Amino acid sequence: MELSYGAEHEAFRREVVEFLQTHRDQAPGSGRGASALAWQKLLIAHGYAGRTIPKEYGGYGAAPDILKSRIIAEEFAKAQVSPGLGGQGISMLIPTLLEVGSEEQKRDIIGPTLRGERIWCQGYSEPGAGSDLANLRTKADLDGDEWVINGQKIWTSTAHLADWIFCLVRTEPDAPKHQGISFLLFSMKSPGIEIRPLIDMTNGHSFNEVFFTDVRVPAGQIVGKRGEGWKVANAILKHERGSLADPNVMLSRLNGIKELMRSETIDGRRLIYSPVFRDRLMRVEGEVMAMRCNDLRLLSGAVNNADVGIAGMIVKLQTTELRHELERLAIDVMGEMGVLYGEGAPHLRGNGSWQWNYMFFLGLIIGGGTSQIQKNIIAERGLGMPREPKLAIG
Amino acid sequence: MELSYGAEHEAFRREVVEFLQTHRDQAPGSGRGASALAWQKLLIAHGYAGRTIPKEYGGYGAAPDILKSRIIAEEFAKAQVSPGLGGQGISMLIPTLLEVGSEEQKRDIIGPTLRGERIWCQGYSEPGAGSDLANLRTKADLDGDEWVINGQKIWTSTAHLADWIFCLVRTEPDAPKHQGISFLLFSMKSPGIEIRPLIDMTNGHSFNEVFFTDVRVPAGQIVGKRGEGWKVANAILKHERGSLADPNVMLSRLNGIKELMRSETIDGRRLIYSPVFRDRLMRVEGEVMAMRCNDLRLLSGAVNNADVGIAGMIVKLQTTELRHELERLAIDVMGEMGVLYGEGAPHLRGNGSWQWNYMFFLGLIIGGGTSQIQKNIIAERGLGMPREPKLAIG
Amino acid sequence: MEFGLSQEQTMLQDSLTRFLGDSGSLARARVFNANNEGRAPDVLAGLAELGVTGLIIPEEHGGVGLGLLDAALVSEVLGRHVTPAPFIGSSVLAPLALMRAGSAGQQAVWLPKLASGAAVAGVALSEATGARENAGVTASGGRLSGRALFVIDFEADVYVVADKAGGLHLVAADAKGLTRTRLPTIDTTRPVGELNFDNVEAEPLAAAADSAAVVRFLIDTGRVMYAADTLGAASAMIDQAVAYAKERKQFERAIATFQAVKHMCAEMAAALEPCRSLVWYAGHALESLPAEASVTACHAKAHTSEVGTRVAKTATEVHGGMGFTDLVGLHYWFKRIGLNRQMLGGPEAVREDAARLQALAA
Amino acid sequence: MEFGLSQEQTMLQDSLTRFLGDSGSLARARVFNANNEGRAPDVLAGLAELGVTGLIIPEEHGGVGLGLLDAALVSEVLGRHVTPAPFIGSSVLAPLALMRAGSAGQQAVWLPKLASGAAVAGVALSEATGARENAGVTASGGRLSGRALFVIDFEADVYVVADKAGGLHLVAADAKGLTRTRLPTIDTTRPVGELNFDNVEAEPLAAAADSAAVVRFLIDTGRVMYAADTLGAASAMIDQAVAYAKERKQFERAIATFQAVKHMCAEMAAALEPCRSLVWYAGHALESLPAEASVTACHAKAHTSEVGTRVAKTATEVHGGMGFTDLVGLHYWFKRIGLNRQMLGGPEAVREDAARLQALAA
Repeated sequence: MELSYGAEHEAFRREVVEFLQTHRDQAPGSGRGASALAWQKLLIAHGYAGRTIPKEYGGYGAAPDILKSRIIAEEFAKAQVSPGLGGQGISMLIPTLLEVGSEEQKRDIIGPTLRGERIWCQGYSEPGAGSDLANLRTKADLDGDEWVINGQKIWTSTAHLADWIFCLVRTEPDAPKHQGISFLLFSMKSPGIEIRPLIDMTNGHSFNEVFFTDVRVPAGQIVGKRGEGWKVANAILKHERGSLADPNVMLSRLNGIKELMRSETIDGRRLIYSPVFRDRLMRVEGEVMAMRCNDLRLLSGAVNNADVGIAGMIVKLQTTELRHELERLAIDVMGEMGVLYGEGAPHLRGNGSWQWNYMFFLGLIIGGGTSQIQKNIIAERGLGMPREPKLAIG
Repeated sequence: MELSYGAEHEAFRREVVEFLQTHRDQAPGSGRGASALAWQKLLIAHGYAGRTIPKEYGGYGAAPDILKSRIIAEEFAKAQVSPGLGGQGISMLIPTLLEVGSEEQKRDIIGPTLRGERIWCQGYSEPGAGSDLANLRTKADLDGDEWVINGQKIWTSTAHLADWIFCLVRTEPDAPKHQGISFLLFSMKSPGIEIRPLIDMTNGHSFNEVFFTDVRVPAGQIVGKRGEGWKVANAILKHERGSLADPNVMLSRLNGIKELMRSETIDGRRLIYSPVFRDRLMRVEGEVMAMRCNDLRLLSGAVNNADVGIAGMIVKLQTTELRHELERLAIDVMGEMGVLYGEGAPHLRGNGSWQWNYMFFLGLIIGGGTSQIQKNIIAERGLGMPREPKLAIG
Repeated sequence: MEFGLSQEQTMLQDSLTRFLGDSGSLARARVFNANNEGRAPDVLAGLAELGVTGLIIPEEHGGVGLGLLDAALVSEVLGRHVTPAPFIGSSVLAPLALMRAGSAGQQAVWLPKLASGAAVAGVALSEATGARENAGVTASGGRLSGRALFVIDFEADVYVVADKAGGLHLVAADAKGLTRTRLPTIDTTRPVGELNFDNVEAEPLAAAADSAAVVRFLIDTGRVMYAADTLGAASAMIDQAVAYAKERKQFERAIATFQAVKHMCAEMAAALEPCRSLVWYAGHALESLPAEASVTACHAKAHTSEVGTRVAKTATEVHGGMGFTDLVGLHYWFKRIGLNRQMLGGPEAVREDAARLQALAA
Repeated sequence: MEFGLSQEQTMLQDSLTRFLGDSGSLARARVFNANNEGRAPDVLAGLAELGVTGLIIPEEHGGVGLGLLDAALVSEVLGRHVTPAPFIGSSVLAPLALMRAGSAGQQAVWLPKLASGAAVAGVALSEATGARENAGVTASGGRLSGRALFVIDFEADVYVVADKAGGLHLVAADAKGLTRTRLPTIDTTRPVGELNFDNVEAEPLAAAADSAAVVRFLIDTGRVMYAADTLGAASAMIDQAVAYAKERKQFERAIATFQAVKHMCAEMAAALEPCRSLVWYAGHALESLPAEASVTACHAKAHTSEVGTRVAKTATEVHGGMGFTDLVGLHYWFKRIGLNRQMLGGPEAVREDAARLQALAA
């Protein structure tokens, strides 16, 4: 058990801290304006963004080092400075292309995407293909040297901001359902694309529905071969280590509740003196602490290439439920104050973030594999329990 | 909404109270001694036992009146006087015979059973037939005019005290599984019966395993026809209204916790002043109250022949879980004191009943249809959700 | 012995259900939300026609003269339909305050207006159940100062206001020195708000021998009404979840055939069904079993809130991603349950009250 | 950076597992229970041979000189095998008390005996975490009076006793005026008991500058050890439930194919797995992260107890009726978890302690 990062990495941490002190004035706020793009370039140049992406594709070209990545994330978070651009192009398409893209795709696409010059959205989910993603129906027919795409996608975050989409479509309607899918890339400016905002229960617009009507895409804009789209989409899954929720965020939310309990009163009495809420707080703190330790174990397992059993498999299930529970506690602590919501609402605490997260994390419990799917996975892959038997009728 | 029982029934209640005042000195303690049998006779004569069983079969012969039955139960409980003999002969076999027994069976069996002269045990469950009871394997082959029984039963309560058994056996091995079963009656003194105590987690001996080796039973000792045993065993199910747990018992246990919290101390401070335990107590009280109201609704529905939706279907699931939870609260309130167990243990509270019930109600969560089976029933029969599709392989 | 609804009570729920169903409950709530309406005159008119606004008001004042159990049954139906209309404040608590503590003259002025829906009354009671931000109203010489938060049925013509000393007052919405601020909440179907009193003229409701007891009764009654609203909203969510599960296919089968989904639905139904009996009992107890009324009201509110919160989450999960969107609008029910949970005291506060009432707390 | 077990630590767990597996852990516990043995000399001898009794005792006193994380790992394995042997008291807390507060002479007398298993030490610490029945021990002029409840590893030759003032004492089991009473509990694998002191001669453990701090450290350490025991017992229950579900058939299929059963198992595993990391961290913190040690120990104890209790119930349910019987003996684990939950403070008490340590409580 050795929880320090060691001398080399502590030296690296000092470098990062120094960089942040020197350059933090240049850091942008939110959004993707010119300053954000400039900041991204600076980060790439220093290896704080695109760190392990080869130089020839526009990255920094460092060898993978999980601890250094973690240090970068920690220090940027601590300094409350933008860690550079995110989004599904950077987090999902680039790793996919690195894994299975053609040399030309890597050269043409990774650089602009990494620098934020091309914004992507992801076209996977469909109304009829949620937990059962392979059931997707959006189809692409080859007409000469063009695909003609018809169908609908949903949960397309940033579709309204994106330049391009990476999209799963059914190209071989007669093949078994996992084998008839292809992975296409095309411009969101293509004629025949309609984007409708998908308002969610937070009143927010984080997602969209996207409709395709005879959208024409050059035949070459495919990653992998025809019918290999399922494999392509899953190519990067093996790199995931279940670290959906940063436990440090959870910790800072927890501290937020402590603050609330110190300031919030009922009949003039501060809520920190309510033993019942304090007990709930400590319960949540214990769970947060356990998930932090679990995360340390995962990090260490990744660094040392050690087996961590089911510790990774459970993260999504446990953290989304825990966050939802944590935010709910804050609402209960506030009582009637806790139901206030909406920009500029009088007396609003934390800018409405408690209710927002309470609802958003219910969305995350569902999204990206519902809790039911997660439990199936844990039971089957983690505990070696049998899959459900096949049905008599299909 | 009219919660009084009305004039006629209140008059009946006064009769019961008066009976209890007059005769309570004759009431026996526990066990089945001579005084218990005499008491049972007295109760039958007054219509407080065997109330609706026809006179010709040894009962009192009154018309069914749910409220009167409830009043009898309430007043005997309140007076803490034995309500007469119970057991599976009286609670299950007699109603079954009344429903589907032959005239001869009714005349021969009901009277002695009701009077406590013949004690019965029930042979339904088997090691391989729990939730899936129809899967039972104990077989009876007809050899001349005798059945020859081989196999094993489990969960046979009172087998060690019983004179006779009513037993489900497979008589038609080639029939579909629900149609190959017969319902036999035979003496527990028959050669070839071995009884092994089945010790449970409470350390108690409430159940047994019973082994049959070439047990010979006259062919006529069958209820219903050959192969109709499943129907016979289920004949009385339609009378059940899900009132497994008397909510008044739950209430008295709840009051027991309040007493505990008033007397139990930690660092000299009475636990009634612990807001955290008090909150748990009030939570449980709210649930107990809800189940009491649900029971009132069931009672009223039975009296007035009114539809009560799923209110009956949920009783087993909710009350067993709630009782387990309630007993657990008491243990937590006592802290280290709560783990004491065993006859004569120093400092033992409530004669060990808290731990005993905590464990026993876990048994009841499982027994008589696990919580999983209960949920299936609620979903399918209560909410109209489809049954699980058939499997491809059987 | 009859623990259940009378034929009249069932008919009351049915006719209200028909009206709200006909007017498209979710659609109406959406419009109410989108337009940020303070009142929905069409809904209010319909409720008045059905006698809902005058439900508990005596016939001589133009009402129907029914009881508080009936009011709870109406509250349930309104919750079930996420109805954007005043009720708990304007049609239950305010009339009750007038009937129990108002003079004959005050009753004669206000009860007919409330019964007909010509006026809406807000109720400022939150501070009597636990004041946030040290809010509270003080009465002095017939005038009120201070502030009241989380006023029920806020878009009103007149307010019933509880002061810190247990007194009750009537204040006109346009009274001089009164500042009104809407407080936007998650639940967009029922406006709540804040009243600031700067030496505002008020009319005391002073006919009761024990005004504090009337306030207590208003709190008990309000808690039962919120419990009933949650009961209705939660049972609507279960119905929607079951229907969706039967419809929605994944992996080539209706998700209702998955044991996990079935059990989620069964657990919701099993937990909620006893709440129905508890709410009935609590509604009945308010007028018929005074010794039990307060404790029962606490438990109805707390327990139904806890179950409702669980149902709201689980029913959303059964809907998968759709439950999270505005497309099916399930969140209207989710949020209604969320508001009900906190109004007149969250579960922890209400349970502590139940303990105090039984002399279990210090 | 390495958050995980070293090769030596894994080997320690493996060799102990082999020994306990070989000696048939459940069978041994059954015999211990049936015979109402106070000690199981064969088990104790085996543990001594493996170095478990002297695990944390310095090599110069005949021990192995390992740390408290190692002790937690051993505790986990003992819980996993419901081992009927002293450990938390005799091999962890008592040596720790001697090492931190004993004189060189006291250490020289007792540590070798404890290390070799020649002596067993009980520990009376319960009153320092919350006294039941106003129990407690007072020291005066080198003599003890009063009583101590829930003494850990009760069947002992010598006792480490904490008095009300934060002092620690050594008392011989056969000291004059000492009355010992076994307290039968649900868990028949580890005897606890009561000590009554009538002016009993005692030897102070007085070498520490701050004896109360040592007592605090003993409590923290004990809590982590009980958490680890629960972790082991609960993970054994999950393994048994999964194995049983794969084996047991109902409705012509293994019950492991039912989604409800799979999800019960998945929920248990998902809840318990983070406890493993938490227990490791808490074990590590005891000696390496003093600023965090106490709070982490509280959370490890409370959270693991809560999860353990849920696992104990669910794993029993997965076993159906069998889980309730003595036939599979699953209840040995159930009860071990039940005892661990309450020792040195139940979850509520321990969480309140965690709040106080962070200055969150009054």
